[in-house]
Amino acid sequence: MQLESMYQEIILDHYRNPHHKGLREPYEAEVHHVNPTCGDEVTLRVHLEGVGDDAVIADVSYDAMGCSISQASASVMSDLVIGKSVKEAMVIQDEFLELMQSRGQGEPDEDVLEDAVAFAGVSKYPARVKCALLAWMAWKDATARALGEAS
Amino acid sequence: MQLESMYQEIILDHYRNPHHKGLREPYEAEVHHVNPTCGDEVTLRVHLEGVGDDAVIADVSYDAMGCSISQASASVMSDLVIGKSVKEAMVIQDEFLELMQSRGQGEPDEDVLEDAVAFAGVSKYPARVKCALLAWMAWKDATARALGEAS
Amino acid sequence: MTLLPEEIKKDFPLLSRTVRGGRPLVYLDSGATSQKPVRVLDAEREFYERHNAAVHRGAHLLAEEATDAFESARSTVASFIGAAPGEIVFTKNATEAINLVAYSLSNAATAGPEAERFKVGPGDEIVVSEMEHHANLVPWQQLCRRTGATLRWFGLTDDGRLDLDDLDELVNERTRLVALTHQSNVLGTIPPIEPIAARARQVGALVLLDAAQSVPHQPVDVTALDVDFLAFSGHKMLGPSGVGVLWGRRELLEAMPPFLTGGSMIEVVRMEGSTFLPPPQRFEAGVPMTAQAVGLAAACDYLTELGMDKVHAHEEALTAYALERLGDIPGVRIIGPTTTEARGGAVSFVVDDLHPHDVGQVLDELGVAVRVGHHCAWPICRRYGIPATTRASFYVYNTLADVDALAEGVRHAQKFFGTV
Amino acid sequence: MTLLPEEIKKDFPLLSRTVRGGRPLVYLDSGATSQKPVRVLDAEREFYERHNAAVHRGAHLLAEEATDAFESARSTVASFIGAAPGEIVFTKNATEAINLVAYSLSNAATAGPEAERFKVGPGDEIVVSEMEHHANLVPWQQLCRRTGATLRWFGLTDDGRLDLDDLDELVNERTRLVALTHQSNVLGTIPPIEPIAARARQVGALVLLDAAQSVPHQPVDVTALDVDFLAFSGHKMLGPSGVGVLWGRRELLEAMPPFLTGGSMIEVVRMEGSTFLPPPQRFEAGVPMTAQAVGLAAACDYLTELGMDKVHAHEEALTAYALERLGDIPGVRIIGPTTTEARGGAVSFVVDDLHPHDVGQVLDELGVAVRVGHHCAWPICRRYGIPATTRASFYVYNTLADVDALAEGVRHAQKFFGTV
Ligand SMILES: Cc1ncc(COP(=O)(O)O)c(C=O)c1O
Ligand SMILES: Cc1ncc(COP(=O)(O)O)c(C=O)c1O
Repeated sequence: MQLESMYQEIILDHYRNPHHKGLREPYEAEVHHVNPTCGDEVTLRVHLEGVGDDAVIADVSYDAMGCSISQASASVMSDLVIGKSVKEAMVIQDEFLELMQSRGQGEPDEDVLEDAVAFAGVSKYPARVKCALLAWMAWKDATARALGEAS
Repeated sequence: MQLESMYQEIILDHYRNPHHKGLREPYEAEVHHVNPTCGDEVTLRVHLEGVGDDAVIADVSYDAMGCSISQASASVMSDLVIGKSVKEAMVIQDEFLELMQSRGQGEPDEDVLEDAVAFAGVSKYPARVKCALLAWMAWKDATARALGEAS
Repeated sequence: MTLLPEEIKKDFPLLSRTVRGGRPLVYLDSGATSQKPVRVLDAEREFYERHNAAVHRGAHLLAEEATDAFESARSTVASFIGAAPGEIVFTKNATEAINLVAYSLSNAATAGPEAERFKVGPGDEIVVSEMEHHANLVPWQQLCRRTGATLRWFGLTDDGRLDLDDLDELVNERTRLVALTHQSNVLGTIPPIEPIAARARQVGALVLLDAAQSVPHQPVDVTALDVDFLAFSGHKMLGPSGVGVLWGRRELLEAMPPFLTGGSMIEVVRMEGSTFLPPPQRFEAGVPMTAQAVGLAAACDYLTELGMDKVHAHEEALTAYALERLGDIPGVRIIGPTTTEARGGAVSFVVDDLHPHDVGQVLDELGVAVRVGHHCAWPICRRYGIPATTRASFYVYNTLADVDALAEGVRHAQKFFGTV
Repeated sequence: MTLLPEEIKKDFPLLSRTVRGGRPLVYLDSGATSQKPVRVLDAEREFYERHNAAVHRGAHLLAEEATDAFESARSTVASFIGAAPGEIVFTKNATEAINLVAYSLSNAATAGPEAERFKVGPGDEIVVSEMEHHANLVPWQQLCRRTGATLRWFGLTDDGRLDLDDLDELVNERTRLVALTHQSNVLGTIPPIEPIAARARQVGALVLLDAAQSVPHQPVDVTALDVDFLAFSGHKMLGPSGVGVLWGRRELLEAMPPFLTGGSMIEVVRMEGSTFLPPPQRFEAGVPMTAQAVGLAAACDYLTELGMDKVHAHEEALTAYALERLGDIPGVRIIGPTTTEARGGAVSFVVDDLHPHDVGQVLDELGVAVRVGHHCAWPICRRYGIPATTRASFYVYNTLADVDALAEGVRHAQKFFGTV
């Protein structure tokens, strides 16, 4: 059974007990993203401290509706990026994106991705890759907007 | 060779020496018909004497551009209908239409169709049936209009 | 069962394949697209290998044969729904068929006096329902945007039926067209067309049915339905992809302005302007989906031989069984009617504490192909306050054992995620 | 010859059939539609028998495979013309592709600020030419009718070329779009795109090429052509019927309002209104012609293996020979360029005192399939004062012997009708 390789315990844990969930103040940017094929939605806020690439991600808060993969991914993502500089977080995002596009062939760097390595199995299922990326894309969009407003 | 069955001598004669060709006065109705697939055109006038079905077709005159089949058909048609009553001519038209739709299976009545029996071979070629019918349809249309105006 | 699905399955090469590590395929996604019998594939291939040519454009033998094949496909499709061949317009799918009507209405504004009766503008209303597929909703939203007309809609009752309480108010003197699904692809619901069509007649509104899910699954006769337009797709009724149908009442098609323009739909072309052929050619610009029309006719023949009454009865039996088996599972809730009355074989459901994507994933792993999401009818999800559903949909080749596999798969998903 | 047409013919089942009492078929009507190699038919069938499902709509294995097949077909087609996959929109034929752009321009009027730059209205001009196929003429006539814009056109020189004398006057500050054939289906002419596109750039006009006859017959690279849109059909390039392509520059597609609307092209749908996906999905409403896109990709692969340079050289050789053989016949006049310079392989001609229909009939009787009539480009006939032409058009499977059969057939027709 391949199910276990997709739904690793880490993913199910984050799904059942999502971290950083709920919309909080303060924030510089809020975005709403949807997955048009299934209707999954996320509203996500970013709060930065500092300017430009060196700004620190002080908080990521979100409200999300969706499957286990999209929920767990939002939780893992916020764990990973909160406290990092935008520059560092973008590296993680790139690495995660690459893993998701690897069609099961990726060799994730656990030092960079931490819990997010658990999503390696998802990359074998093209239709679910969008679920795993939903919150990441929302975060990237919100961060770009927050930086745009700061400049 | 099947060509001879389509291009009977009668047809080629009418093609080379079309009867009643040229636009003449007087007339009660003039129509312009085209064959949209090949661009063949006919402008046709009808001159009736009398009213209703019993009116006599005093003249059919036309100007036509097109292939041997459409030219010969216009010539044969005008030969056949001029001098007949509208009622009689409609019977001939029906008979001709039926022959053309017979896909080579029709048994034309030579007493009714006279020279037009020569078109039996054309009915085997669906793309050419429209050529053979062009002038007939124009005549029918013009006659209906002429009667409409008379009433 | 009325049909012998085990026998029928043998006609469908794809259904014998295995998935996900050798599991037999249980295909329960015919609502999205159906599989194709060998006969349909052979008909297309035979056309390409023997008769392929551009239709209505040539005088040589192949062109004659291709034109004959295409026009005889039109006749077959026409008979299948009790229509005349001249009322059948081939499109690429149901979506194009519906857009064709919507654009004809806005094109009427600049199409001259003949098209006057189709003109739509501010103050006019178009009526749809909350259970429409996006294909029968967005084109009307866009028509309203282009013309300034207003979109209104029937709501839904809690048990998945059209709410007709407001019928007389909703469909009124301002209504120009009522566009309704003939069978919901999510709820399975078959709305009562008669009272709606009667009311539309009363106020002089046109009626268009989205028959994408009805023509494949129930006997449909356009002379019995008192409506004006019907749209459906070939790929949902055992036919090829790339072909759909618009049926329209002859006198309407005669008066409607063209939509797509180009070759084969013109009468006379001058640089300064053009005139157009009568229907159906007026609406079929360009070289058409010839082989696909031929394939669709073969699909109609196949279904006719099975008998559409039997097809419907077969699906009713499967639906009844599915409603029962799924209904027995604690935590499963059917979205849509829970009996087979006025209902087709699309069965949507939600599972407590489980997202449809996750249910679908477990089923897929077990070889059971269902669809998850909003099924291109997002407003239904909003209406019932759910993010999405899992949908099983049946066809001639499905068996009771397929339904068992579905129910067992749902239980397995519950166990896997520990929700029971 | 550059290609080995006798070998190639073996890949095309239809070409081995006989016609009219056992005569071998000489197919010289590829300009209308091409025949299909076994590989294309197999690719379609393999898709139906193994991977058929609705694309972009499902999460099960078949849906994944079908989506992969469809998107990889998009990549193949994109490479074939040097484009990015995201710039390729699948349509049902070239005609729909051109209509898509024409309707996007009129839809811009009500589509919000993003689409502002596409708005067309009174005072604006659209420029075409007198050698356009109806598919690249009537949609622009209709656009002008919908919006009040003015249609203008390039005339033709006596030897079948575009008359560019008025270029700077015709394409001016009022010009919004220039829509031109990239290779005439009647005259064979390949117009000089460069100066026209340069002038269009200068005045800020868009350029659309009707590439229905160029992409199948010559190497086409959209990065080399400085244009905005390209439209072509699968069925003319060895692919299935029912699939065509619109290529558009990404930034334009991004800003263009949708045309056909429905499922798979939406982002969010509410009863009150909807938002749309980025291109290419925005322009692909409904279940697409999936198997046909897969077949078209197989056709691209086949042509790529032959080499488009060689395809072009092969046709040039056939055209040169045809111009020579036909030119030798007293009473035959070529309509279009009489040399192979800037010219493709559509050879139209008239025969003194013989109507094209009659020439075509004799040729058909001899097994030679050509097209007769106005070839969906009626204004060309008016321009040259002729009712119609006979047209031979060549492709990869044609031989010099096919040209001989044509020339002999024309002589036979002259003899039969006694005109020589
Ligand atoms: C030059 C040209 N443009 C456009 C078309 C239209 O192509 P289709 O009928 O496949 O849409 C054709 C072929 O008919 C053509 O030859
Ligand atoms: C009810 C309904 N209407 C319309 C459509 C649209 O059909 P297509 O995508 O084939 O155009 C579908 C299927 O997707 C449907 O289920």
